[in-house]
Amino acid sequence: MTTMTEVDLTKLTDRKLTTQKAMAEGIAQEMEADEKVLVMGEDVGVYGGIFGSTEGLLTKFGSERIIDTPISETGFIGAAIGAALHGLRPIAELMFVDFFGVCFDQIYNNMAKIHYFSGGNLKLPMVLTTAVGGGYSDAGQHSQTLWGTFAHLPGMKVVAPSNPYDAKGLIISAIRDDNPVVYMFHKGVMGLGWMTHNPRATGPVPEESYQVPIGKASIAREGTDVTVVTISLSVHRALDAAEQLAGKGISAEVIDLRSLVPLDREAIVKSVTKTHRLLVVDEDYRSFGMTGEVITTAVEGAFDHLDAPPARIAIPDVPIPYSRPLEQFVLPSAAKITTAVEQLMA
Amino acid sequence: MTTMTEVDLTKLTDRKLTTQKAMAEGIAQEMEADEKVLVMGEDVGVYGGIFGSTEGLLTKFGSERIIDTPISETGFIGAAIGAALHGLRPIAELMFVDFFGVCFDQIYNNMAKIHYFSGGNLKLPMVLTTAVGGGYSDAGQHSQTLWGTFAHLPGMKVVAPSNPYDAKGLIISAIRDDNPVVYMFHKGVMGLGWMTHNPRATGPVPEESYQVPIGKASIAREGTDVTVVTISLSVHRALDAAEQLAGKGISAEVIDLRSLVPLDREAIVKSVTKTHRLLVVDEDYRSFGMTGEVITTAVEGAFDHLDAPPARIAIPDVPIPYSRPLEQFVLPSAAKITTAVEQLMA
Amino acid sequence: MEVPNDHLVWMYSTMVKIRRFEERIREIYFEDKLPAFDIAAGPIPGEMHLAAGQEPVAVGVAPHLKPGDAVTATHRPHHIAIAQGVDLKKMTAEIFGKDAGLGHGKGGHMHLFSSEPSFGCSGIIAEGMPVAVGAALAFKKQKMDNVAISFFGEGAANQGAFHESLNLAAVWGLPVVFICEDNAFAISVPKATATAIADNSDRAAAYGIPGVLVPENDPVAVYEVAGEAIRRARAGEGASLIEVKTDRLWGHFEGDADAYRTDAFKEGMQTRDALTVFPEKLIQQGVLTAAAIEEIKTRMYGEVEEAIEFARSSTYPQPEAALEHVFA
Amino acid sequence: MEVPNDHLVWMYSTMVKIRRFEERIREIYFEDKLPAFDIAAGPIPGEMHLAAGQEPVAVGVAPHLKPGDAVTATHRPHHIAIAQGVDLKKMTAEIFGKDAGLGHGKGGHMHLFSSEPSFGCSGIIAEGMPVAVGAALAFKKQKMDNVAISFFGEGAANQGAFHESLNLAAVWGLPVVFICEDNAFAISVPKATATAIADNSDRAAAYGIPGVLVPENDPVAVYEVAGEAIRRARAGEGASLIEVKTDRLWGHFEGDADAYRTDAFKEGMQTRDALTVFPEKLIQQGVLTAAAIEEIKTRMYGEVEEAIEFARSSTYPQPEAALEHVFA
Ligand SMILES: Cc1ncc(C[n+]2csc(CCOP(=O)(O)OP(=O)(O)O)c2C)c(N)n1
Ligand SMILES: Cc1ncc(C[n+]2csc(CCOP(=O)(O)OP(=O)(O)O)c2C)c(N)n1
Ligand SMILES: [Mg+2]
Ligand SMILES: [Mg+2]
Repeated sequence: MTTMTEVDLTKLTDRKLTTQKAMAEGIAQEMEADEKVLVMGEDVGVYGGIFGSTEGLLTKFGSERIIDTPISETGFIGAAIGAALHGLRPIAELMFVDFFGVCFDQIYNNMAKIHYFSGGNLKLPMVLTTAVGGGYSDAGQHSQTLWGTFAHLPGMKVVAPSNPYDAKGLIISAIRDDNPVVYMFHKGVMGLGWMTHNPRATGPVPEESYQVPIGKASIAREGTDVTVVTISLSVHRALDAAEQLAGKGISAEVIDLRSLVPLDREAIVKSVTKTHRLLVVDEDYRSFGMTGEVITTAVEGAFDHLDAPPARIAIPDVPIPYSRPLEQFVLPSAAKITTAVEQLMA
Repeated sequence: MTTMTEVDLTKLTDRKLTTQKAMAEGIAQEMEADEKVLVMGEDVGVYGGIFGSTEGLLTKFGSERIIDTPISETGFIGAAIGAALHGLRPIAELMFVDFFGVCFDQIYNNMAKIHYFSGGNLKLPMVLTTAVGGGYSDAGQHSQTLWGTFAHLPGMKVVAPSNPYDAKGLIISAIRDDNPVVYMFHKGVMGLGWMTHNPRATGPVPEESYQVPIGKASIAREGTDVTVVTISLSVHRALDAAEQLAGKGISAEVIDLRSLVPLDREAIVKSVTKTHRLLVVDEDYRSFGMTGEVITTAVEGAFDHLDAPPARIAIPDVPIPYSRPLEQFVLPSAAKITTAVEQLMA
Repeated sequence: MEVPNDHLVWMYSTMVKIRRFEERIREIYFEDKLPAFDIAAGPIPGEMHLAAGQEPVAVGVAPHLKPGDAVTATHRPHHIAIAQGVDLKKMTAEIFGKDAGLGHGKGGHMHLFSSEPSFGCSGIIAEGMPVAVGAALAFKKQKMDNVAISFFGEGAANQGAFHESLNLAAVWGLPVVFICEDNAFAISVPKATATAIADNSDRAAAYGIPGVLVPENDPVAVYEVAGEAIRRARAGEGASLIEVKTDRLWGHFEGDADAYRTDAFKEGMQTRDALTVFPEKLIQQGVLTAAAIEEIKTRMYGEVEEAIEFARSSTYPQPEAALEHVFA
Repeated sequence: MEVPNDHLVWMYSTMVKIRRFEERIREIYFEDKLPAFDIAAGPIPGEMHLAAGQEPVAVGVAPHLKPGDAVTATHRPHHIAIAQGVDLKKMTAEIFGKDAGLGHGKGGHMHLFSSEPSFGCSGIIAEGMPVAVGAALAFKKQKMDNVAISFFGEGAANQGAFHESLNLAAVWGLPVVFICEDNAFAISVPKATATAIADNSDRAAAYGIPGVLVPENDPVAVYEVAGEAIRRARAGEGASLIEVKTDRLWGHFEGDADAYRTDAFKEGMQTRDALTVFPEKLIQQGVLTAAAIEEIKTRMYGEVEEAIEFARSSTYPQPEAALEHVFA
């Protein structure tokens, strides 16, 4: 487990980027370093990715390596698998994770299993990038995170950065990994000009290439009274809550999982052992997902240290509604986290 | 929560059927009662369903109502949705749940959400039947249960019977339900002549039509020392283990969830409150699935009653391997349950 | 096929209504979003896919529909819904996220569902195609003479669901008509780089059903071709595929800089805009006068304004209503 | 296309090897499963899809392949793998679930993966089609003159992945050849009730690529058509689609009562069995003598027996090995 503090010290930089630019920069640097890397997906070319994940890449690398595809996710993600088996290191972009249902067979049954079926003989160095998350009224087929669904099925690593530094370091690690990695970027952490302004979406990013390890959580904020485990945009919500809580004399430790597969169980157990209290915050559906897994991990590893039953905040098992008051009602928020922590401390 | 004891008393019958015949009988009775019910799927006609779920139905109801489809799961499951919106009550069979990846969009994004998107105005009375489970060396694309994946996503009920009585009662309830219901039948509970003989796959089934409530667990065996929560074929494994444990002086209560959505949380909490110990057994992948959800439910509802950290047995986050010793190593078994319970009691 | 005058007038009037609706939604969409555009803000948040330019497809089909017929549309649904006669007030209220909306605010602009007339749309490419096949199956099984219409974009014609739907409809002989709105672009991706052949109507041969190209964005041309396909379907003669070359006048969604289409291309669309060309023809043919056109505009604008007024003045759903309607 | 004699002899020999392999697997499959058939028992458990009857497709294609070419096959993969020269011992050991198998026993008969030659198969209908497209993409990007071959059944041609794969291959001009093995049935479902047109080769027109029908189950006919398609692909002229009318002699999987096919149909297949017809032709043409045929059989049977012996005498993987190879 690396702490942000360590990172900030070792990688001190004045250079600030949005998460979106950091991600695109990571891809560009890997494409420069390795001509086997290429990107395929809908609107990754002249459009630069609907959420900017491939901004500027077409100009830099041309249409031979930045390939706009038809709306054929089964076709082009399956093609990425074939290309990965035959010498390339493709990045395939699924525009919104919500679309996984039209192509999941290629992802979970093929991409994730070929290495295993081959008894380790074949390798699949590919990255599946995909946008996740809601909060801007894009309704039930464009607002899901679904990382619990991906993390449940073996054979693919699953990462989701919460900030520009991790976004660049994780995409580089994902591209260099010899395994399939699903890289989920929340639209709300990207720092896009056309989304609600999010100051945490801009931050220091070293110009040189670097990696953030897959499978390692980070301590986004240290604390002693309660552990808040979360990922992606909800790290921001948790940090906002932790600030509010600090004002009330409660010291919350915020763990940014960064990866769901592999899951850094040690980091969870260690923090809970210290704080004795756990809140899990997730923007995925509540049941049969991340919250249950993290709580179970804490119970398995720190049962005797828990002073109260762990609590959770997640989408309450309803599709994401469109209308603003409805959507805000089901999403995690700093206010909800603050309240839940206060209840945990009571 | 209904107990099997109650059921046996009220529905006393000498008539024994396999689970497969009980399921097919339930469909047949509903088709006789309601001409709007029809079945579509691959090999549901002259073949009678690869696992016999529609045995005899073609002869009884003809090819107008028992419809063999092309290998177009997106097409025919989507068509079932359209048909359900326009006056029919279709049953669509996905031959193996493992194939869900080619058609999941229609299932989780469309079937499961139309009622919600329409603000309750449109109803989708349809059933998706599908075979699950391994244990006979059918390898990694034909042996999964995946119920955790379905249960994680809101808008569809999810049931999985463990015995003939429930199989008939649940399929009838599913067909009569005005919501989409995913009905998952484990190949190992069907009592098929060409699978390893399973005495628990044959049992009393009343001839008349009856319902088993969706969302209610049953106590498959009462006990006082430890609660084993599970579903489908693993209920058999747990019952076998409970017998062995009884010989060692340990009284295990076995809860057959029967439904994952809605999940009978009350039944879990009630039993754990009584026994103070919990083991969850699942034939789905371990992480981000059923075991975490059930353990979290117990922790949320019975934290102060737990004398030991809850334990779990599930597929250890690997694809299901083909070779017998490998597959047996990853599957739950009575022996593993016995050992885990003994550890829990220590 | 002779087009009766009342149909011509209805088509034009409905085109006016659709265009006005899209223009007004566009204006309102930007309310409270500027100066720094924020997609989450304003009376209409989220993505907004408007169909200005594609009116001819919608109005050319609708006159052939009758009660009970089913329509499935796409992420760009307004023109189709309006032409089919979906309650404009409730539809607008849904787009505004209001409780009086078709889905009590749960669905939004990509998830408009109505039972009478039977209309549905979705945010996933080609998702509605199999659903239309299923509606047609239900009609056939219940011996009704209704038809199902599936609208989809030319980009959707490369999605697996297209293939499965057409094959199913053909092999089961179902009363369904597939109508491809070819606006030459799927977001920024031109058809030529995405689709291996020029005309999707030629793909009908892969299913042994009629495939007809409507080469111009003209309501009468659509009317004629759709009329024949719907007649066939109703008569039990099976499915058809139609491709209409049409124009998306604006960006893919509102806020799209639309930098991937050349100025020449955009000007071409303006020149041939059916909202200008069609009424001129109708005047020439003596079907309408300039005065009648003004009267139509006034009436249609009024209807649109009324719907918007209804939506604006409606209340938002209670937040906790988010928990309702997961199950019936 | 002239077929050189050594290719004729190779094709016949390989057909003999395949048939013998399938027959022996079939025998062994039933070991320890009877009298009450138990799919989980015996030296080869699980589902078993054998390709007896479909040898001509496999052997007609393989002579045109060269090192580095990629092949993807289906749930019925043995004939293709053997013809391509996948290590027979390792393949057999995999089918027996042994540690010496291609996948150390993890994959089994539906998941045979080899890197040299590059072969893969899968248990999901049409799953290998996009993968072949991707292999071809990699060849093109890396300026290699290799080709990818995707085999699939006529049932798979109604799966969305078929459509997406062909369109992608065509629009990107990739060196891939799609070969449909039309054995007229998808398990119990006859092609006629599942596929809207008679010949899938006609579907090539939907992608603007050549589509060729091989109307008889004859290795030479396949050889000629496949040769031309592979030549085109290698020369950078793009993708092709071929459909071969072939025969699945046995049930869909072992244990299948095969009650859905008439006796007449089954007898017809026996009569035209290429394993009988083809050697007769070769004798007539003076390519082979009866003695040579006997020699071939002895040799091929020997190879098969050796592979089976290897598999039988190999050890099972350690149970805990199940936990390895999830990640590299
Ligand atoms: C399965 C899926 N893939 C991708 C998208 C993202 N997407 C939304 S609209 C669109 C373009 C659709 O093009 P077309 O079908 O031609 O319709 P048009 O927008 O031109 O009306 C894309 C790629 C989606 N919604 N669903
Ligand atoms: C997506 C998917 N749907 C269904 C199946 C079940 N299934 C296995 S083989 C088969 C029939 C395949 O027919 P065809 O493609 O003609 O190949 P054949 O068996 O005749 O060689 C079916 C339906 C599957 N494996 N994958
Ligand atoms: Mg378009
Ligand atoms: Mg076949």
